[in-house]
Amino acid sequence: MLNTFKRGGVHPDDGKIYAKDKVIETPAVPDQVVIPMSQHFGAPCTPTVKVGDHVKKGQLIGTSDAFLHADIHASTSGDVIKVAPMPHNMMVKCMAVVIKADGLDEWADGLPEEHDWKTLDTKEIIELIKKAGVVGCGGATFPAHVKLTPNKPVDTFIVNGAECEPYLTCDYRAMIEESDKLVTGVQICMKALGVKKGFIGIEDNKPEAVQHLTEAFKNVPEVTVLACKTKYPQGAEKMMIEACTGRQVEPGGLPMNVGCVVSNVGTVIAITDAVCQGIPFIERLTTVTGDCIKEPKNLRLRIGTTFQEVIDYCGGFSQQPDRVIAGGPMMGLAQYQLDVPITKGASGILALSPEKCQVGEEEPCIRCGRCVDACPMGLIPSQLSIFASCQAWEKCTEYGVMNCVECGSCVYTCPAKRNIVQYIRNAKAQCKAIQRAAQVKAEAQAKK
Amino acid sequence: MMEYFTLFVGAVLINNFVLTKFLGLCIFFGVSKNLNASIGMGFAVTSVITMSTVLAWLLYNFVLVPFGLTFLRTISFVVLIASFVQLLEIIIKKQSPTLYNMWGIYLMLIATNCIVLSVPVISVTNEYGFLENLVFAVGSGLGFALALILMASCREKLDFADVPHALKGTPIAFIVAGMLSLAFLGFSGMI
Amino acid sequence: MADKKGSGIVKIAMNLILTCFVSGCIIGLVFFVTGPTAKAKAEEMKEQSMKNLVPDADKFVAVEGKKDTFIAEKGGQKVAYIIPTAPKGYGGPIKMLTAVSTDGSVIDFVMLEANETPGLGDNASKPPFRGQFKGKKLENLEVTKEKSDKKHIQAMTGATISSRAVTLGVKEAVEQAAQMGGK
Amino acid sequence: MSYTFIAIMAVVIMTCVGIVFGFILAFADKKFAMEENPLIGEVKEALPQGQCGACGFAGCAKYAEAVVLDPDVPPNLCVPGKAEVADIVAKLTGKVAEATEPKFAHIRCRGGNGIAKMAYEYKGVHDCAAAKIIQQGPKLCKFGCLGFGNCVRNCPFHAMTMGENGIPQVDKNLCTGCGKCASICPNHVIELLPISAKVAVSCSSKEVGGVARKDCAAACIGCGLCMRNCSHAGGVKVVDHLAVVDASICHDCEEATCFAKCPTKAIAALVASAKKEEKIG
Amino acid sequence: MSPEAKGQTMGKDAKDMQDFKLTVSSSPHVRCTETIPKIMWNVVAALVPAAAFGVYYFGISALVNIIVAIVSAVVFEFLWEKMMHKKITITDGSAVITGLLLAMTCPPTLPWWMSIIGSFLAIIVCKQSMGGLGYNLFNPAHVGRAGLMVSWPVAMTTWTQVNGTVVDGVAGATPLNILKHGGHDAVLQLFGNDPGTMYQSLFFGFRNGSLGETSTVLLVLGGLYLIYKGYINWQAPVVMIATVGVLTWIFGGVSFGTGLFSGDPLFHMMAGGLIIGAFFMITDMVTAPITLKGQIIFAFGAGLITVLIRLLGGYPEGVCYSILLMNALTPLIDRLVKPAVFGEVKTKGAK
Amino acid sequence: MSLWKVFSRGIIEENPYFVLALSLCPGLAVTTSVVNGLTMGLTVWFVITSNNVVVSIIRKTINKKVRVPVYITCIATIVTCVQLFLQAYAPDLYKALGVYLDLVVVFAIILARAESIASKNGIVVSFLDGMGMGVGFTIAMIVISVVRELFGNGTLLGIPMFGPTYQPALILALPPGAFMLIGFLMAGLKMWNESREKAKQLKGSEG
Ligand SMILES: Cc1cc2nc3c(=O)[nH]c(=O)nc-3n(C[C@H](O)[C@H](O)[C@H](O)COP(=O)(O)O)c2cc1C
Ligand SMILES: Cc1cc2nc3c(=O)[nH]c(=O)nc-3n(C[C@H](O)[C@H](O)[C@H](O)COP(=O)(O)O)c2cc1C
Ligand SMILES: Cc1cc2nc3c(=O)[nH]c(=O)nc-3n(C[C@H](O)[C@H](O)[C@H](O)COP(=O)(O)O)c2cc1C
Ligand SMILES: Cc1cc2nc3c(=O)[nH]c(=O)nc-3n(C[C@H](O)[C@H](O)[C@H](O)CO)c2cc1C
Ligand code: SF4
Ligand code: SF4
Ligand code: SF4
Ligand code: SF4
Ligand code: FES
Repeated sequence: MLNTFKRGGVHPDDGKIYAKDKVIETPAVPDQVVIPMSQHFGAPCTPTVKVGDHVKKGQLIGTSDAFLHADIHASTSGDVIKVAPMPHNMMVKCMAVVIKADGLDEWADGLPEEHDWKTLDTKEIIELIKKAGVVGCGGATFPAHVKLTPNKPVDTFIVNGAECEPYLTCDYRAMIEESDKLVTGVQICMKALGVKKGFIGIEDNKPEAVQHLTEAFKNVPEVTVLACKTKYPQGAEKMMIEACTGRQVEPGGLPMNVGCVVSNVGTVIAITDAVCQGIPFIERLTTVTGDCIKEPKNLRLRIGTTFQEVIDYCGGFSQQPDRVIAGGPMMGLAQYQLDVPITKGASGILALSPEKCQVGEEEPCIRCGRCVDACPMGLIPSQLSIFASCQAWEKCTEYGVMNCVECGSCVYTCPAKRNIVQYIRNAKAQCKAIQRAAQVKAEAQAKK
Repeated sequence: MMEYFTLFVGAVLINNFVLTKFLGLCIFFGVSKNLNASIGMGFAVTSVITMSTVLAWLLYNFVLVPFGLTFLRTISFVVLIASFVQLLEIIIKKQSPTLYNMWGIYLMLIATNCIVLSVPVISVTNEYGFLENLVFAVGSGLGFALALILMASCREKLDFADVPHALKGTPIAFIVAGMLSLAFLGFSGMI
Repeated sequence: MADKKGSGIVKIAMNLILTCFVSGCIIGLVFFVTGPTAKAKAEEMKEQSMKNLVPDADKFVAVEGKKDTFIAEKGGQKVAYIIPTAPKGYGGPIKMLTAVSTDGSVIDFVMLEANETPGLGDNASKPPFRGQFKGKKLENLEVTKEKSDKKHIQAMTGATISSRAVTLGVKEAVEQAAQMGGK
Repeated sequence: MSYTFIAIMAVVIMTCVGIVFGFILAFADKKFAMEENPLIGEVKEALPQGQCGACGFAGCAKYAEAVVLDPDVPPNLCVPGKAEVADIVAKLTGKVAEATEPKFAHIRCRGGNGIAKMAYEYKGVHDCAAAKIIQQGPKLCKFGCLGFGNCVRNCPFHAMTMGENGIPQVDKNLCTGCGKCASICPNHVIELLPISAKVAVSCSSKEVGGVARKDCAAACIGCGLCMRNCSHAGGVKVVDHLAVVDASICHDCEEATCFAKCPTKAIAALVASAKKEEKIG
Repeated sequence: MSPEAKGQTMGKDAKDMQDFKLTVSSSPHVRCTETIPKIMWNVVAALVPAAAFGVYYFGISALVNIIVAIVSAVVFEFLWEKMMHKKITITDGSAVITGLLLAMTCPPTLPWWMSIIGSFLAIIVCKQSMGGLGYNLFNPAHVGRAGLMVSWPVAMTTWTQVNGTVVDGVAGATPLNILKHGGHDAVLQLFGNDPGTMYQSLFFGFRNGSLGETSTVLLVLGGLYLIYKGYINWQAPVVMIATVGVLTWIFGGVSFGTGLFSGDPLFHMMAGGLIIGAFFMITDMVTAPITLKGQIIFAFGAGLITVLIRLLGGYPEGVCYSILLMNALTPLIDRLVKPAVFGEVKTKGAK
Repeated sequence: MSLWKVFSRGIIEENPYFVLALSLCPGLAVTTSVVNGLTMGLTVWFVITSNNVVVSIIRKTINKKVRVPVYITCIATIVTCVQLFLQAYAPDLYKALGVYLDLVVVFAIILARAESIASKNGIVVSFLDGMGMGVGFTIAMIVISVVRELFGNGTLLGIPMFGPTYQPALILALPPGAFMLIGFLMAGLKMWNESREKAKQLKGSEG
């Protein structure tokens, strides 16, 4: 049997044909970039530049004192023309630095600077990654330097090459086209973590990638390239860990609790760039696809390029889309404005026609249990959605709402077309608020 | 032996006190809003019925019958049970707060409830012997507990259902009880 | 201190004692007034129900050692036995009284206490079914569903169990009567 | 046994029963007497002792205990006791709000259908909080009422209805000022106003004027005309591009003038409700 | 971005873009093609062969009953939803299933007005009073049937006279009825004392009984179709039928004095409403537990109670009541039987 | 509250059966025929009224520690007297009501009214309250029993109403139908009470 997670999962139409075989392209630098100060999990950065400043490519333009943050760098050279709240693909509006490109695309002083990663020690590697502002490309945008300094013993590093989201293909292309960097990156990460075992988990609907990487890692025996069963959400990190190692992360736990660290393909490549050449995280791979995009492509994009420009580069819309999504169709966020910028976490731009994304009208749950069968986390999504719609927050907690990874498998499979994930996200927010309120109350009481 | 078994099963399932004899409905509808409460209540009812039925049986057969005072049945039973339960409650409250919280709190609710009075009354009218009386009492109590727990779990689920406004609360509980008793009819004729 | 506590107890207890005393008085009084009437009424009802069973008897003599069993007499002549049985029906035991004439044929029966379904098994106490029993002998007391079979007892539609039970009760009574007659 | 004998026995037995149980109970009561919060006893007194469990507690005693000890248990749960009992319990437990000026809920948004522009077509759960999670709600204005009626559904007194324009409306006669709606609104669109309030701002947008106006025809654009037209200095201020009424100053205002010049009518005079007037007087 | 690239695209500047409104909904943005009506109508389709056989076998009155039950169920649903200002859902097929199943579990000769009252009990009293599709605690069709059974037991146990077929002349009783009152030999006698004929008749449906319950083979085929489509689990029907088989094999002969392990499991498995109950009624997702484990417990309990009623109870058949009783237990099962949360068991074991 | 209100609230607004939902058992157990239902209603009526009066007389002399047992004794005395009278003068009815006659003693509504009204009010109020509750209870019994006897048995007061071809819906005579019927009756009264309330409010706010 193929490696996979045991419970749940669904098989949505993968839609990868649109961009699967499109070689990565790099469009010209845009006239202007909008760089939001919040592109990572953690505290937002504060701009270190002001209107009128001239900045160069790779120059630090935002940072924070908080432990959990990732520095932000200019993605091209030019003049800062605005520091103000601007549209953002994840949070409607966010403080951003707008740079009018001067077209020279000059590197900041001393960049790029070559290093031989083999001579660096762990601390130096981490410092380089931190300086480059690398965050996870898999979606959660967790600062990579934090992830690579776990405070529990770990023994396994896993590269998540599942790319289980339908339509998206940038990880796939990266695995084929940038396998050298991947090989280096994996070794860097393993060195930084001090682990001896590595896995690369790839869904078996990408046989070329499996083949290619098996070849590439021939000389790195401690790394195993694993073909996993094609089943959404194979790429969710808990599922990936189970598929690779058979270990299960307990509810509320982190991968390091079972001795693992999981990183996305793109992250590893970015780490290679950061460590070997000192290049900050200023561009990323993004898939632009969907049945409404004239020419679907895999692109290497500067952070701050707007969706509109990217779509235009791909020939614009072939038909009027019903939805434009940042990310994949299962977990991505639908956009209503196209002047939002590409951020560090933007793995895809998806334009779908009404036929492809019929969500249907929500009806009462008929308790068919399909969602229960589909949930990889062993929850009862139908009950959660009902409790949440009745605002029974304690019940939600009792039924483990916090364990939901919002993968959307339940919603995908529900014949009643219930927006379970939306209910759950609301419930999570409310439960957290209640918890916080209780905490505050307890603290106040303790003070008394 | 068999007849005791028959009597027991009959009291639990076939002639279930709530669903076919309509006794103890006030608590049945009052307490079935919450599953945990209903479990405590079921336990409390069973034990109180058992104890008070035994006491009432003794009182009836050793005091009332010899003096031809069977017409004092009702009043003496009710005073006996009310006092006994109150005594029990007072003692438990003092002696064991945990036990009190588990089922003591339900005691006063049932002290003057018709199921607790009717079991002894039915038992003496049917002229049960001591052991029969005991089996009957335990069976009736368990039957009540069963119906109560089923009902509570159903109602907890209905809390999240789109029940029409007018039917919310006790009315829909009655309808559910009707369906429960319809289902329990399946056991009829078994004995 | 102790004294005070004691008096508190007595005081509280007195409340209940007095109430019980008064209530005992009232009930005693009411019983004294109604008791005889109730007894007479009960006797009368029993007499009446037996009279209904055996209309031409004028006296009912209880049989020693057998509860609720009577011998109906007419002018000192034994005419019938009245025998209680309790066959198992659809909803539990059916308590019934059967009148059996001295020649062993059924006169009539009544259901005293039964838990049969109203409108179904309960109909056993009503004419179309009950009427069939008159004059039937031991060998005829079998239930049949054959419409043409007039010799035996026709089952009530939808209540075969009750029909069987009642018939069985009557049959037992006839058997007992035969024993007593033989005595 | 004669009837006389039986009747006398009835008296004797009943008296015996009385003696036995009277003493047992009285004794047990003394012996096992428990310290009890006297207030609980008083509340228990006030309850009907139906032991019906309709309050959701296991009997009157339990409810009395809960209502005294737990500040979150309301005094009006006893169904058979109805309002009278609720009043008594409320008084005993001090759970009535002190006699402050009654308040009512005011909706600080007029961006109903066709007035506030929509950013996108929303498909999903009809719940304000849930709709806010994705892209802050379907209106271009991210401050106003989302219009899915969480407040309406949660008003315990059925004082709210969803207006045809997609903005909830408050029936001032029914509103008790409990504030449940205000606490549930994810955009904090609802504020509680004292019923003597004379003017109110019906907008929550902190967007700068131009944007606010583009997003919604009824928005407060923060122009400050109200501020300048206020007859009592400082009755209205513009904070974050939004007019804010200072109730403490407005309280004494007889003839409100501030709202007259508002170009979008975002600030307006309130019509006092007849019933509420009575309550104060 | 290069100017010439811009020129070629449609919707070249941002202003144009905002001309059309995009849709925003919560993730995921793609959904499977399954819908409630699709599931329901497939169930109807799976039931049609057995119902059609009923019409062929029992004649026109069966057809009338089916039509009356379905139409009245749909009309009641429509009227209630209209009255309550709810969304009209009569096209989703659930009321059709209820009506159809009600008719299929009643005698073919049932007076038509009783079918209407049965539909009323099913749709209004059972289903809509608890909130409509998805909220009812009890199987509506069975509530309708059980209600009719207590109301008019005579009509509900009056079986047809079928002429010109194998069971000619044994009108007025179903095999289970005969078993209850006459013992196993009487049943065999019915089929000419040939067990082969008996099993054959039971298998193909040439026997007396409720309108749609007789044809084992067609019902099983319908059930297999639903299993194939993934609408029902195979475990539940199998467990229920197996439970009945095993228990009747062990205890079925006791009351005829032949001792343990002398029952006729094949007969019990094919007689009565077991097959239709196992494939179409305990699988009603609304009234059964939501987890597979729960469904298996449900099926086992239903089988157990069925046997209890068949062997000991006042009724010859117990499927209807056993399912209703298990429906009552469903909320409890759902509370107690939950799937293992990811990671929970493993860590417990490890630590 | 006016005395009329004291009396009349028991009939609809605070109907002890349908609204307060107290003493539910008799409404199902003895309502298979109108005669039985009516007798039970009248019995309760009598007991609740006389007990209210008795309690309001003795309320000042009772120590509150033994209040409940004393009240119960009062009720039980009255009920026993009723039993004795029925036994003597209407033995058929006595038999028909069976164990439920004993149970009148523990009907929550009687104790509840004794505690909440009679132990705090004078004779007149207690009496009127008892009367009102009694009427409300009796009406509830009658309504339920009329429906059940009429449709469940085809008769009213024992007289056939629909002719011999009528096939009674036994479900109404049996427990399931009784439960469901009362459920719907309760819902109906709830709807009615609410619409009346609303109408009152509307009037109030207009005036
Ligand atoms: C509050 C929080 C703290 C975390 N702390 C760590 C950490 O200390 N070490 C680590 O390796 N990852 C840490 N993570 C990252 C998670 O392991 C995971 O990579 C991240 O949540 C993204 O996962 P996803 O894309 O599957 O959602 C943390 C995540 C969260 C939410
Ligand atoms: C439902 C779900 C699906 C995911 N699918 C993928 C995926 O296909 N590929 C991927 O790299 N990360 C995926 N992730 C994110 C991973 O859980 C994890 O955050 C990521 O691999 C960590 O690497 P990063 O920190 O480098 O992003 C998914 C997360 C979830 C919750
Ligand atoms: C609610 C209900 C009550 C019943 N009551 C009785 C009854 O009192 N007596 C009886 O013999 N059968 C009763 N039955 C019917 C039996 O279950 C069984 O079907 C019947 O006795 C078979 O009789 P038949 O052979 O005449 O059809 C009742 C059925 C139901 C549904
Ligand atoms: C597999 C399956 C089985 C069903 N079985 C029944 C049934 O036994 N009785 C019924 O009334 N409806 C049945 N339905 C229809 C529907 O679920 C039913 O009307 C709901 O119980 C009403 O809320 C079934 C539906 C499906 C998909
Ligand atoms: S979104 Fe949450 S509940 Fe739904 S399947 Fe995924 S983990 Fe389970
Ligand atoms: S898949 Fe949908 S309809 Fe089925 S149980 Fe889950 S929420 Fe309910
Ligand atoms: S006021 Fe608030 S809660 Fe009410 S509808 Fe508007 S957004 Fe929702
Ligand atoms: S929730 Fe409270 S404050 Fe809001 S409208 Fe209702 S009664 Fe008024
Ligand atoms: S429990 Fe209240 S009357 Fe029976």
